[in-house]
Amino acid sequence: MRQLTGAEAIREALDLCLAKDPSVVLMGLGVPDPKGVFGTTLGLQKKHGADRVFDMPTAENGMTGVALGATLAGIRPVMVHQRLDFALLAVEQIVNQAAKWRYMFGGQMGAPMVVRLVVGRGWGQGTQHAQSLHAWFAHVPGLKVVAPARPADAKGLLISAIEDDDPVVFIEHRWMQVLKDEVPEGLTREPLGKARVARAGTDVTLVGVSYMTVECLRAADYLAEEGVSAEVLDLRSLRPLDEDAILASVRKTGRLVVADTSWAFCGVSAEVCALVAEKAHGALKAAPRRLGTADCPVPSTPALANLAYPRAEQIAAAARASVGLTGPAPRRAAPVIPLDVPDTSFTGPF
Amino acid sequence: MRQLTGAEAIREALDLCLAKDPSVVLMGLGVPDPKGVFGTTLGLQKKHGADRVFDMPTAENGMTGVALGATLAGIRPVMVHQRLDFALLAVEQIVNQAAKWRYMFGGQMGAPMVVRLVVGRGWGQGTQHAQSLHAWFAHVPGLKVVAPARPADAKGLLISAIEDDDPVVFIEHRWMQVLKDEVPEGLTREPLGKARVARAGTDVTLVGVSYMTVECLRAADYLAEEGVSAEVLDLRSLRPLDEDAILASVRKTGRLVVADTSWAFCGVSAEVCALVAEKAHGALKAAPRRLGTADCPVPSTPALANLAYPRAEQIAAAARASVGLTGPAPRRAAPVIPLDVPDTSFTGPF
Amino acid sequence: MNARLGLYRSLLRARLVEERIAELYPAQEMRCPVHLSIGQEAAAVGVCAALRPGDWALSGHRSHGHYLAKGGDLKAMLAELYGKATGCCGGKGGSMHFIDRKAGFMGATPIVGSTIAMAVGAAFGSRLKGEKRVVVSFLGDAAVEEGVFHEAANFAVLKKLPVLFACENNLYSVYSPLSVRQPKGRSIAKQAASYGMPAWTGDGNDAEKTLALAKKAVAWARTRGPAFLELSTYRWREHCGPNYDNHIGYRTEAEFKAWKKRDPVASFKARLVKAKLLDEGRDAALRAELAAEIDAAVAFARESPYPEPKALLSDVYAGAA
Amino acid sequence: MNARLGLYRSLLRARLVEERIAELYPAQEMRCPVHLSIGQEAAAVGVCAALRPGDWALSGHRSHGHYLAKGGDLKAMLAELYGKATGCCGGKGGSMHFIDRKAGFMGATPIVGSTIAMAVGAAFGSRLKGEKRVVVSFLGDAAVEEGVFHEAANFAVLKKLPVLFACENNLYSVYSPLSVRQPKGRSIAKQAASYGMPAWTGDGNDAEKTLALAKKAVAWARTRGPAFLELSTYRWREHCGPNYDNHIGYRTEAEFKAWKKRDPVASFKARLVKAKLLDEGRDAALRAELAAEIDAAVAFARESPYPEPKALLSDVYAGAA
Ligand SMILES: Cc1ncc(C[n+]2csc(CCOP(=O)(O)OP(=O)(O)O)c2C)c(N)n1
Ligand SMILES: Cc1ncc(C[n+]2csc(CCOP(=O)(O)OP(=O)(O)O)c2C)c(N)n1
Ligand SMILES: [Mg+2]
Ligand SMILES: [Mg+2]
Repeated sequence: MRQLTGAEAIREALDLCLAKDPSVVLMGLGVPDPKGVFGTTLGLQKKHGADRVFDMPTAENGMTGVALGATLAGIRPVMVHQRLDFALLAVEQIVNQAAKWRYMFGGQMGAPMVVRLVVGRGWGQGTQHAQSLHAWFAHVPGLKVVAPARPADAKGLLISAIEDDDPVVFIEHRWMQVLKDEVPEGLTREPLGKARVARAGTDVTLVGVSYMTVECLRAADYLAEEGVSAEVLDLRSLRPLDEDAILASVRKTGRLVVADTSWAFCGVSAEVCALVAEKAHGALKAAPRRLGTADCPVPSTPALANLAYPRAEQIAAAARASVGLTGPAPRRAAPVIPLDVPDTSFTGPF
Repeated sequence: MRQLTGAEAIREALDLCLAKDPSVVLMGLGVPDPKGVFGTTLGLQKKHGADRVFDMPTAENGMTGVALGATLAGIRPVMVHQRLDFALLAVEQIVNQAAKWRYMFGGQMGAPMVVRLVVGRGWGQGTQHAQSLHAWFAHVPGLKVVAPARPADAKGLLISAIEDDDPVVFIEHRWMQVLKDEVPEGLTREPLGKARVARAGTDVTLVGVSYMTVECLRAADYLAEEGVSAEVLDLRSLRPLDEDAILASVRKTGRLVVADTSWAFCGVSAEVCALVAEKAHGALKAAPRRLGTADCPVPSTPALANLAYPRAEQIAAAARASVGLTGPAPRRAAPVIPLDVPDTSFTGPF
Repeated sequence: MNARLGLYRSLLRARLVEERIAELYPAQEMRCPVHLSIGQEAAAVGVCAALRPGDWALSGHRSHGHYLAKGGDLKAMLAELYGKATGCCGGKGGSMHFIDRKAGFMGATPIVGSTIAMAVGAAFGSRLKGEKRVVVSFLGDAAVEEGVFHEAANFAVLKKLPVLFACENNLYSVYSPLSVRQPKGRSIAKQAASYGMPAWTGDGNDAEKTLALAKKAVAWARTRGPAFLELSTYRWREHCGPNYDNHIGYRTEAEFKAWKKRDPVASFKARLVKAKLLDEGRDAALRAELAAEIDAAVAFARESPYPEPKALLSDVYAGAA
Repeated sequence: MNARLGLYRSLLRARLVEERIAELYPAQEMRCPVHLSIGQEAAAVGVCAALRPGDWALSGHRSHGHYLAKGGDLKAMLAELYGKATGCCGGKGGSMHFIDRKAGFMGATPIVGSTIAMAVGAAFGSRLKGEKRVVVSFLGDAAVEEGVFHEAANFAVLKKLPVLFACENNLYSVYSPLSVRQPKGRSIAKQAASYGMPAWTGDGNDAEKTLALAKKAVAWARTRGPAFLELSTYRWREHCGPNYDNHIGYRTEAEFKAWKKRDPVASFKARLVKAKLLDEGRDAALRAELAAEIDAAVAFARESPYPEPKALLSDVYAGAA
């Protein structure tokens, strides 16, 4: 199958949805600019017209209200923010209004809109350009939240999100955008609310949120070297959460490690552990373990930022402890690329 | 000891802090008006002057930035929002800015400010006046979050919050404001970060968040009638969380029920369960149970809103199941007051 | 019916409905906050009378008058206040979340200023869909202080959208006078004009004058882009709830009385009587007719069933139970 | 030093520092985004020259010029870009979070518009503390679109606070021209004036003219309340990063060239030469002196240690490790 980057996959999803449904519009700061939101919107204004694909004033809150208001007329807006952090200005509209739009009017209305939130990481982004507050949105009934970890899911979930009749928060990790992987052609959909077994295994369940799935897969490789069979579950959807998939996996493996792109405290990894404790009491042979970003803002300097993110090594270490491997981990060659970029082609500044 | 309502206790805390430290200022919509933010600010402008106790434009976001900016000059602002929901407009300033103000400048700065967020409940408040998003703030390093359940703690925690050098989100439940209870005189402090054993017990731990502690205490009474000894732990502080207190209690009782004023999903109750699973694996003799508001926005009509909140009956039922009581619960007289008010003196409209 | 009489009927109806609400509220059967627009009816009625059927309106916490003037269903309104399944939101909204899609009243929500942006978006979306529709955003004097007004107004002017911002300046936000919120002497309309749209000020207690202005503004909005109306008016009763509250100290009885003299209903009635379009007899008949309608709506609301418990978890997502 | 020469030195220094950053950036040792103000130095320098030592400034993402003009420490600045423990934020901030408390540069953070409110708050707090201080808020042409500008400006005018809003209008927000963000022909300064404060427009590429305007505005702010300056200028290089980007299509090479002709450094130099205050020799000497200072700062930054791992979890709360 042909390979696309995450950004290309997203662009394709947008292009197909814009082509299919004239009600779909795409808006956000920089959408039609030469960089095209990390390449995800390139050429779309030219193809679908400036009425439907457009830039906007720097006014995240008001413009989110504009997007929601447009749904009253049957428009299905896709809004993008180049950093999740900027959308904190818009949570009033997203959480008070859009999330409740159907409920508070007794089901007569609906808010079919997608809010794409790009999560930054690396290259010294710093405290206000690297937050991943998906747990906030997942906390809120009325919203759906997805967080793809690979290009095919980015495409399939985005199409499903755009076609969905409820507001969907689409968590788009900056490092997922640069991953290259197989992506099917055409209007392919991935269901909202379903996790994906990214790798089957029997000894320990590694649950990945967003980009952390990539690290979980690397950790599974490390663990395999030691004969530990790790199952990697890519959550993909954070609300609704695929409880069945999580419970089935931990009932099989009896061990759980959850890796998140945000803080563990009151985060999605807490929810996963709580769910397992509540609904699969006794299934775990060892304590579950959570790995999130360090309990501090993400600092700019690579000397510290590199320490803030859980990496495959730590995930593997948690899994080793969980299965009772107590000896030292096998020594591995130091990583060849700097830790603050997803790969060597990434040279900043964003 | 004399008795005060929660609102009176808060007013006293504010009054004492304003008197003690000329850097403290109190701001918010309606602060000097005749209702005085549910009575919590009555008379304070007259006593401490219009420079330090003042109303503001309807501009939650900008005014939070103003409060943060005032800290640069050594001011210690206390800001109040009559509903937490209104402060969603201000999360950019609270979470991107204030929470990181110390960290991002390498420790040179600090944001000694308190944001009081009143959580609404009852009398048909509806979807946009009854949210309790404390889990959001608790998720964020750099913030402290407290949620008192009784007047004495409201006073002691507020004084500690005002004296603290970091931004503190003070979750002020509307129904706590009308509780009447013993409150010590003078500048009494309760430590940020410490839970409180509201009732000692041996068979099951009931963890209460904010007003839910009141319901837990009622549930403990019910359970006592059946010979079940419930320990009620009032979390009081959500960040930092008093892990030791939680772990000590569940290690003793082996059973855990957590009741929260917000949604369970990705909420504080998830964190408590995850913590116990991680750090006290095997200590629980039964699955932990979470009770939060129903997984929907809080509707206006009492016919539905009454079903949205966990009450003592459900908490007791969860605890009964947890200790293995399988028979029907003893019949209890129907409550004499309507369920959408804290007591009969409360007649709306807010 | 004569158009002027129609306007009067609309005014009187809003008044009588809300007076009935105020009368019934102490029975504690309407268990939700109510923000009455008594005293401000002419603004709502005058603006809505300038609209075409396909036009839309959105509002905020104080939306009773707007809902009624736009043609919202009275029974569904009262049932909503009583929290009933037959309410305009099935009981889920209460007083602060009115809607009547058929009437083009496309929603009210009580976060100050938020629906301003939605109104602008609705106009934007309507234009994209090729619909010639004006959307009215009803807002208060406090709402213009919110950043969302600034952001929405900028976009509306940028895109020349068919929006009418109808601002009822009643001098207060809850109990806070303008003086603690906006600089002395600064005109809301003038500041709105600085965004690049025409802005008019008018007497929001005079339905006919408001209608005349609104006609101009709506015509502008329909063809040229956004317009702004600042309508001065006054809320008679407490910010939220059924009572008078001039004694509590945030405003004077004298101020209230001065405004009460300019009662939008009574003064219009006097004008119609003078114009021989109305007399006491016809007025009494009209009141009786409206009272009967209100009686029926109240009875409907009170007799309607509460929503079933299962409704608690419905309408969270499309298609779900 | 002659005041005019001092101004020139300040301009030139900002230019040379940033050119050095642009030169060194491709080595990938400064691993953080950089928003260079090359081309816009005169605005920063002119405004800061009008301030007293006790005055403060805050800024946003593009703060290098403001930081330097306000007297921020050069070594600490470069060390911050290199992510070092000796940086002005101990490496935790990077280019988008500069601060130098001693110099009165009280912080820059990169959420567009957010520090506007803080600047207003700092002025408010300073007055409460009895300090006679003017606070400058540096902002861009996009920042005025944010609701926070509206809210902060209203409060500043309401309370007559000593704030100067210094808006550098460089025509773009990232790659988005004003035309997609603000209505055609609407003046930022005029709209700002509608809040009730004096607003001036000026040539932001001319340090002396800017200084003259800023003096007026600062004097007003110190005694009468907020003031607004709209300074037209132009960013030479890409929005973020060290390169030129006129080829990518959001603006024309011709536009860039026209602005480059109005180089704030070269044109001021020419003026000083004409006034016989400067000649090539003295200019070269000045450049050499500045280059040496920059060499030393770069060396300092490169040789400084990274923060210790334990710094990751320090500074989250007061008093904690
Ligand atoms: C964002 C937000 N802040 C505060 C409130 C509380 N509040 C409810 S109504 C109101 C007054 C608004 O005043 P105005 O816009 O003038 O309308 P009026 O009540 O006078 O009709 C306020 C502040 C709110 N609902 N939303
Ligand atoms: C709230 C917010 N939205 C978007 C961004 C992304 N962003 C960074 S700089 C910038 C441009 C701002 O333009 P302007 O204020 O004119 O300043 P300039 O870059 O031209 O100096 C934008 C949109 C941001 N940092 N914050
Ligand atoms: Mg008002
Ligand atoms: Mg600009």
